[in-house]
Amino acid sequence: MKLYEYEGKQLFQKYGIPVPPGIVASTVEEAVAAAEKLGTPVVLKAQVLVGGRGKAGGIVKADALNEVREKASKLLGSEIRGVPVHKLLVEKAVTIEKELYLSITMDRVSARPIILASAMGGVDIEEIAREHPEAIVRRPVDPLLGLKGYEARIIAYKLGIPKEHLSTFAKLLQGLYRLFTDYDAELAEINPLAITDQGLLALDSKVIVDDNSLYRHSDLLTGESRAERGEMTEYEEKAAELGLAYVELDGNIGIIGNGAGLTMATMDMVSYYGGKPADFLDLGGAASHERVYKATKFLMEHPRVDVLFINIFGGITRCDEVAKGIVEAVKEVGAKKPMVVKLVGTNEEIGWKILEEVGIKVFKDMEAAAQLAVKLASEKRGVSRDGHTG
Amino acid sequence: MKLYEYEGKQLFQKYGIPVPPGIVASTVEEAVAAAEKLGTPVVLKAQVLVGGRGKAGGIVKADALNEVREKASKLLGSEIRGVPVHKLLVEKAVTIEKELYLSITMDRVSARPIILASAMGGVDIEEIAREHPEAIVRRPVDPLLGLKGYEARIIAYKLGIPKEHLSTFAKLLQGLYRLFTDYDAELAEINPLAITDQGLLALDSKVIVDDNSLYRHSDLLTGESRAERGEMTEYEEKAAELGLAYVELDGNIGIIGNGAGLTMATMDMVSYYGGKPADFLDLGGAASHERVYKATKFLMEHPRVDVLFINIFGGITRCDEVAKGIVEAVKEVGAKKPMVVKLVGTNEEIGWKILEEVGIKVFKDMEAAAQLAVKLASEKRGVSRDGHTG
Amino acid sequence: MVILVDENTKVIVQGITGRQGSFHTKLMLEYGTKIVAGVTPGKGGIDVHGVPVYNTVEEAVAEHPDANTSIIFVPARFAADAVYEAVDAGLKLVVVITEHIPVHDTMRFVNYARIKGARVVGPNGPGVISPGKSKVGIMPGNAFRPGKIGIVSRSGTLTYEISSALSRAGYGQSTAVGVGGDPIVGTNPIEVVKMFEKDEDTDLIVLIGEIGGDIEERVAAMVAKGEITKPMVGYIVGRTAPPGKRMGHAGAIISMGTGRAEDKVRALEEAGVPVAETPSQLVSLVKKMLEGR
Amino acid sequence: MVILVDENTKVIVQGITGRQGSFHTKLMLEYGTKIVAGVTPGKGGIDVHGVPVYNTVEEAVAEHPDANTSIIFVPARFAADAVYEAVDAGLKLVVVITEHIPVHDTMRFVNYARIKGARVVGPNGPGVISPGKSKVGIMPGNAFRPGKIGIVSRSGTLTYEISSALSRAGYGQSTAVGVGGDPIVGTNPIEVVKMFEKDEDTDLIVLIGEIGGDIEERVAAMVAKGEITKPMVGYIVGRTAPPGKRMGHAGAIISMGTGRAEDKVRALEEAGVPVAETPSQLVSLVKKMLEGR
Repeated sequence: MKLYEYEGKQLFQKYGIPVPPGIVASTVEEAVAAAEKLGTPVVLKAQVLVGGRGKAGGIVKADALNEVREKASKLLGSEIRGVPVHKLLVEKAVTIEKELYLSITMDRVSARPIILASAMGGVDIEEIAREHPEAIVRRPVDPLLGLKGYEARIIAYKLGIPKEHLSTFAKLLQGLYRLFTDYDAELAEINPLAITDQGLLALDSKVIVDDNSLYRHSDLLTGESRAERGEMTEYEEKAAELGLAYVELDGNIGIIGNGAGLTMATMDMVSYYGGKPADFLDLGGAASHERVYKATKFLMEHPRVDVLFINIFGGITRCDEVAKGIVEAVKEVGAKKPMVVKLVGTNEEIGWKILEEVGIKVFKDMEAAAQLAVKLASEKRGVSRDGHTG
Repeated sequence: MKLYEYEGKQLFQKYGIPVPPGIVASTVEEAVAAAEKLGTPVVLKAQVLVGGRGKAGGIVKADALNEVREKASKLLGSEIRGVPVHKLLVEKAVTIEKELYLSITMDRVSARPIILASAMGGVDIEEIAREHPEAIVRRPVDPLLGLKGYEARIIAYKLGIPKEHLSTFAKLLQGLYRLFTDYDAELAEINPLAITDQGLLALDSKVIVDDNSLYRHSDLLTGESRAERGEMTEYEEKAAELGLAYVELDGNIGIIGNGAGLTMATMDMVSYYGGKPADFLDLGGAASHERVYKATKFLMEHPRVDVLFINIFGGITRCDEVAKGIVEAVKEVGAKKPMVVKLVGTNEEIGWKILEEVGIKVFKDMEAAAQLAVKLASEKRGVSRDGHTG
Repeated sequence: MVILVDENTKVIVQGITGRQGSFHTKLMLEYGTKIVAGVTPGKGGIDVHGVPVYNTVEEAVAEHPDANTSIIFVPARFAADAVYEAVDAGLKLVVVITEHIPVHDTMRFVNYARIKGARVVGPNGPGVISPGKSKVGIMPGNAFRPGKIGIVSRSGTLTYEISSALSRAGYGQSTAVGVGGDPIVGTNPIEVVKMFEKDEDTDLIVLIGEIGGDIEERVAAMVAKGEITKPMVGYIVGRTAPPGKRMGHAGAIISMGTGRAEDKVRALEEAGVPVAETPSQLVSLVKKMLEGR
Repeated sequence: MVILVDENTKVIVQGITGRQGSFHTKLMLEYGTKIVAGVTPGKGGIDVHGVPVYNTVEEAVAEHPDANTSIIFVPARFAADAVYEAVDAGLKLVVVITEHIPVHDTMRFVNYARIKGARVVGPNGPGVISPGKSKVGIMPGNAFRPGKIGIVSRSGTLTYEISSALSRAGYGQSTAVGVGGDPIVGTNPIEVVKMFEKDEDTDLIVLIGEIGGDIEERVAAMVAKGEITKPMVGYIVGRTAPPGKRMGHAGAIISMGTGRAEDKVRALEEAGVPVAETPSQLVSLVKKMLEGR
């Protein structure tokens, strides 16, 4: 789960990481009141969970209250990269002397948390990594021991933090590390971490919490849905409620696979043969017929899906269960959309029989099946276009 | 710092360790009100930091409110083993099916926390250890990892905890372990941990917090002094304020040494030659003349001290500094009490000269010095007795 | 020789009385895996498919001192504790099937196991199979057959699909390792590839990768440096996955500028490792490399 | 051979710019100890008594790769961090002088050092001296002289008193180790006694114990079992200490039925280790044991 900037900054404060004085506002009046309380100039920051918010006009400075009113009116209700702005963070403006980059994430190779830091902040870490890889300090941390004070100091020395900010920096980094572990973060990022006229300040926050750990972080659950937060599409949220691992894409071939790897392979193959996947939908292991039924129905009812391509390798999953689920869905929804099924493995012959009885053609080879799905989809688009023009 | 039972139980609740419903009362009226709120029968428990409170009459059951009034009146203001009772813990009485023992302390050999548990609770662990050593389960814990759930379960199985209490016990023990580490405890003990009609309950608490860690546990500091809590004598508290490591004893030979080992050796030697030490007072390392002055003056003014025996090995501590401090004290207080000084080591000759100038005899051999101190003390007692009888 | 598991592997199943644990115990026994004991707290004394169940791993190991491996089916919230229990009991290989384990838990138990000299495989993976010798996992045994191909994969089903295609084409497997779909796993493909390089029963390595992280790039770098000399064929899925989205596996995500399939494919190809675009291509590439030798 | 420190000991002083650190650096240098660097965060670049100072141990070790030992004088709140820094930088002996370190901190860093193969001596102790070779501690050098007596002690000053009495009587010391007065120490007397048993430069062991814990009883048990064969003389202080009271040292306390001096004396005597009642008796016992051989 991604946290909004203001949520991340609330955690920052809890862990002793200094942030500029700020107030969250949901209306123009609240924004003006906040600015009045903080004192102008202020910065208005759209609270949306998309990258490149600054470049898209989501962060603006306002020098006086009437400017706050005017700019807050513009921002609230507008869209930043397609995401509606419901909240602003109104922050007291500070004078920036220098911008640093600081984050903690997970290093897959060492299986440890890793601190990434750079004296070149304010831009994406990807950009620093690409253009000045030598400017990034990387230090893995022993997750059993945590970040020791001396390690934080070593990073401060490597970044060339001025003496007067050294101990603040070390404490701040230790706070960030504790936040990272206490909140099961996948990423805890401060960019920029700025040296300002008010001392060291975290000017932005980016915190992503491991979804698998949310059961132990009930304080983060605001009641707002993932769709409302802009983290999922409406269909993704619906699929999540059905317990399906689903990612919406912009093509028209609905994809169902069992296993994430096989499902991605299916998407890739459709694309390889010139088609466009409408989604990633992984049934997971040992899928029951109910699960297959739900998934099939879900995609058959999805407006963007023109053709369904179901690709199953029956290992622990039984092909007869899969076939039963497909048939249940088809019977309920009707076979409005063409369907291509590849089904091999455990109990494959029973499965084939079940499907053939309702007239669904079954493949044993996923490549042949992919080719057919692509062909059907392009025909369907043709028909559909004809329909519109006719 | 030792915590009162009710303080320990407050921590228990914070860590999910179930305790009987209870209310602290400082007056008889409060005790009656508490009993009314809890519902009788209740148990009244004197909040004093001494062992054997139960046997000394500090824990009584009251079946009705008039009995609460009567017994609370008796307890409040009385003394339990010499310690005045200022507070009672009024607890709802429970029916005990079985009493267990559970504690976490530090194991000096493995340098790890160690869990001690026994199915024979309700008596001192010393007694169990002496009479049924085989009935104690001991399990050291890796302090870097903490107590894992499976370890708590293993202990539960070894104690023969009934199935219905297994998971409560494991959670309770993990809570106790977290309390032990979070609060830097030297000891966290539940005795008895009882299986009752209300489930598993911690019926008593004994928590000792490492004094060296108190700077990070400001929530434990109540403003009550250590003397008021009955943890120190008045003189011990005074010495602590002066920064002296001092323990009051019941003899009449005042002892000052530098280094805990040497000071204990001095006490032992005095006793070996038939004398009785009035205290343990360790100047610590590299003692300055101010420190020596303070310590000397403190003991010269102590009513129970008849003779002063100062035993110094000057290593890093300089003998001239020690001599200077002694002379300052003697000059201020006057040489009312005989003084025996053993002083060897760095700058010893300067030290001897300083002391001899004011007429203080100096020894190089601690045994000869100890013998003299004992002799002087017995004479003094003689004089003092004469004085009384004369 | 094969890697990780073989005929000397003696398994304890943690969470043996659960639905999954019990079902796969049966399948592993049928495959011929030597399962010596099961563990479920509070269920000690019963047996599951003839396997005796204990309350604790400590007890199971005391009764079955030849046990050397654990496979874990316990729910995510209790899985970390189960790993500690296995490692502390002295088991040297711990295969974690459980998915949805918080990744910070995984980081800690993986590092703990390392200190104690134990190896974790998984979590969120199908386990390990050395066909004909031992299966410590949930893969369908009939998709594999003994041979000389070492497979390391971040995916489950895709691996079965590919190994069964390889098997049909006459290319059996020495060992197939599903490292698991989480971002942090106990044994990553780099380590598995190194094991295959040393394994005399492995002639060719199949690396099945996916988006997320840069482990495949690092394998490519090892090949480029000559640290891996055995022939290798790659297959990377997720070419069509959008950045910032998790594709089923928690670890399958393009983020912070790393993890793109195209970068992995390029790195491997530049190191001389041919990369297939489809499973059937992969089989052809294996054929070509082995016959070309 | 001696134990723990000798002429190859190359020391880094952590907290070198503090009052104590600076003072004892001077005394150690005067004694002949090889001090290669000092560390105080933020003070890198200066020197103390000719010893170069660095901001971090990592840096100091990079510049002085022969460093193998650290002595720590930093305040209690920062001492644990200093130990981690020394251990992580690869130093294999860490002598902690600092007192008042929270004992949970000590438990953690002692266990961490063990995992990393480093040894901690202390905290709250005088350190280690191998007379004539190296002094890594705060003991007065002139109380010691080279010889064949190994001293292990929980006390500082009492050790100086006894070693100077032994020295005067002609009995020099191989090594004297002050293990520290805290309940938990990095190296306990059991371990030191074992080292002396193996050390060819040590002929006789003097064990100076005090109330608290049961380490002395465990040493006695080792002697009784024949695991320690060298002659040993004991001295236990605190016979007159009341139970439940800390006698200066955090570790010197009789509690929960253990730690009484009388139990320690009895255990040693039953194991055949004579126990002195005064320092002069101790010297006589040493004399008797060595001449009796």
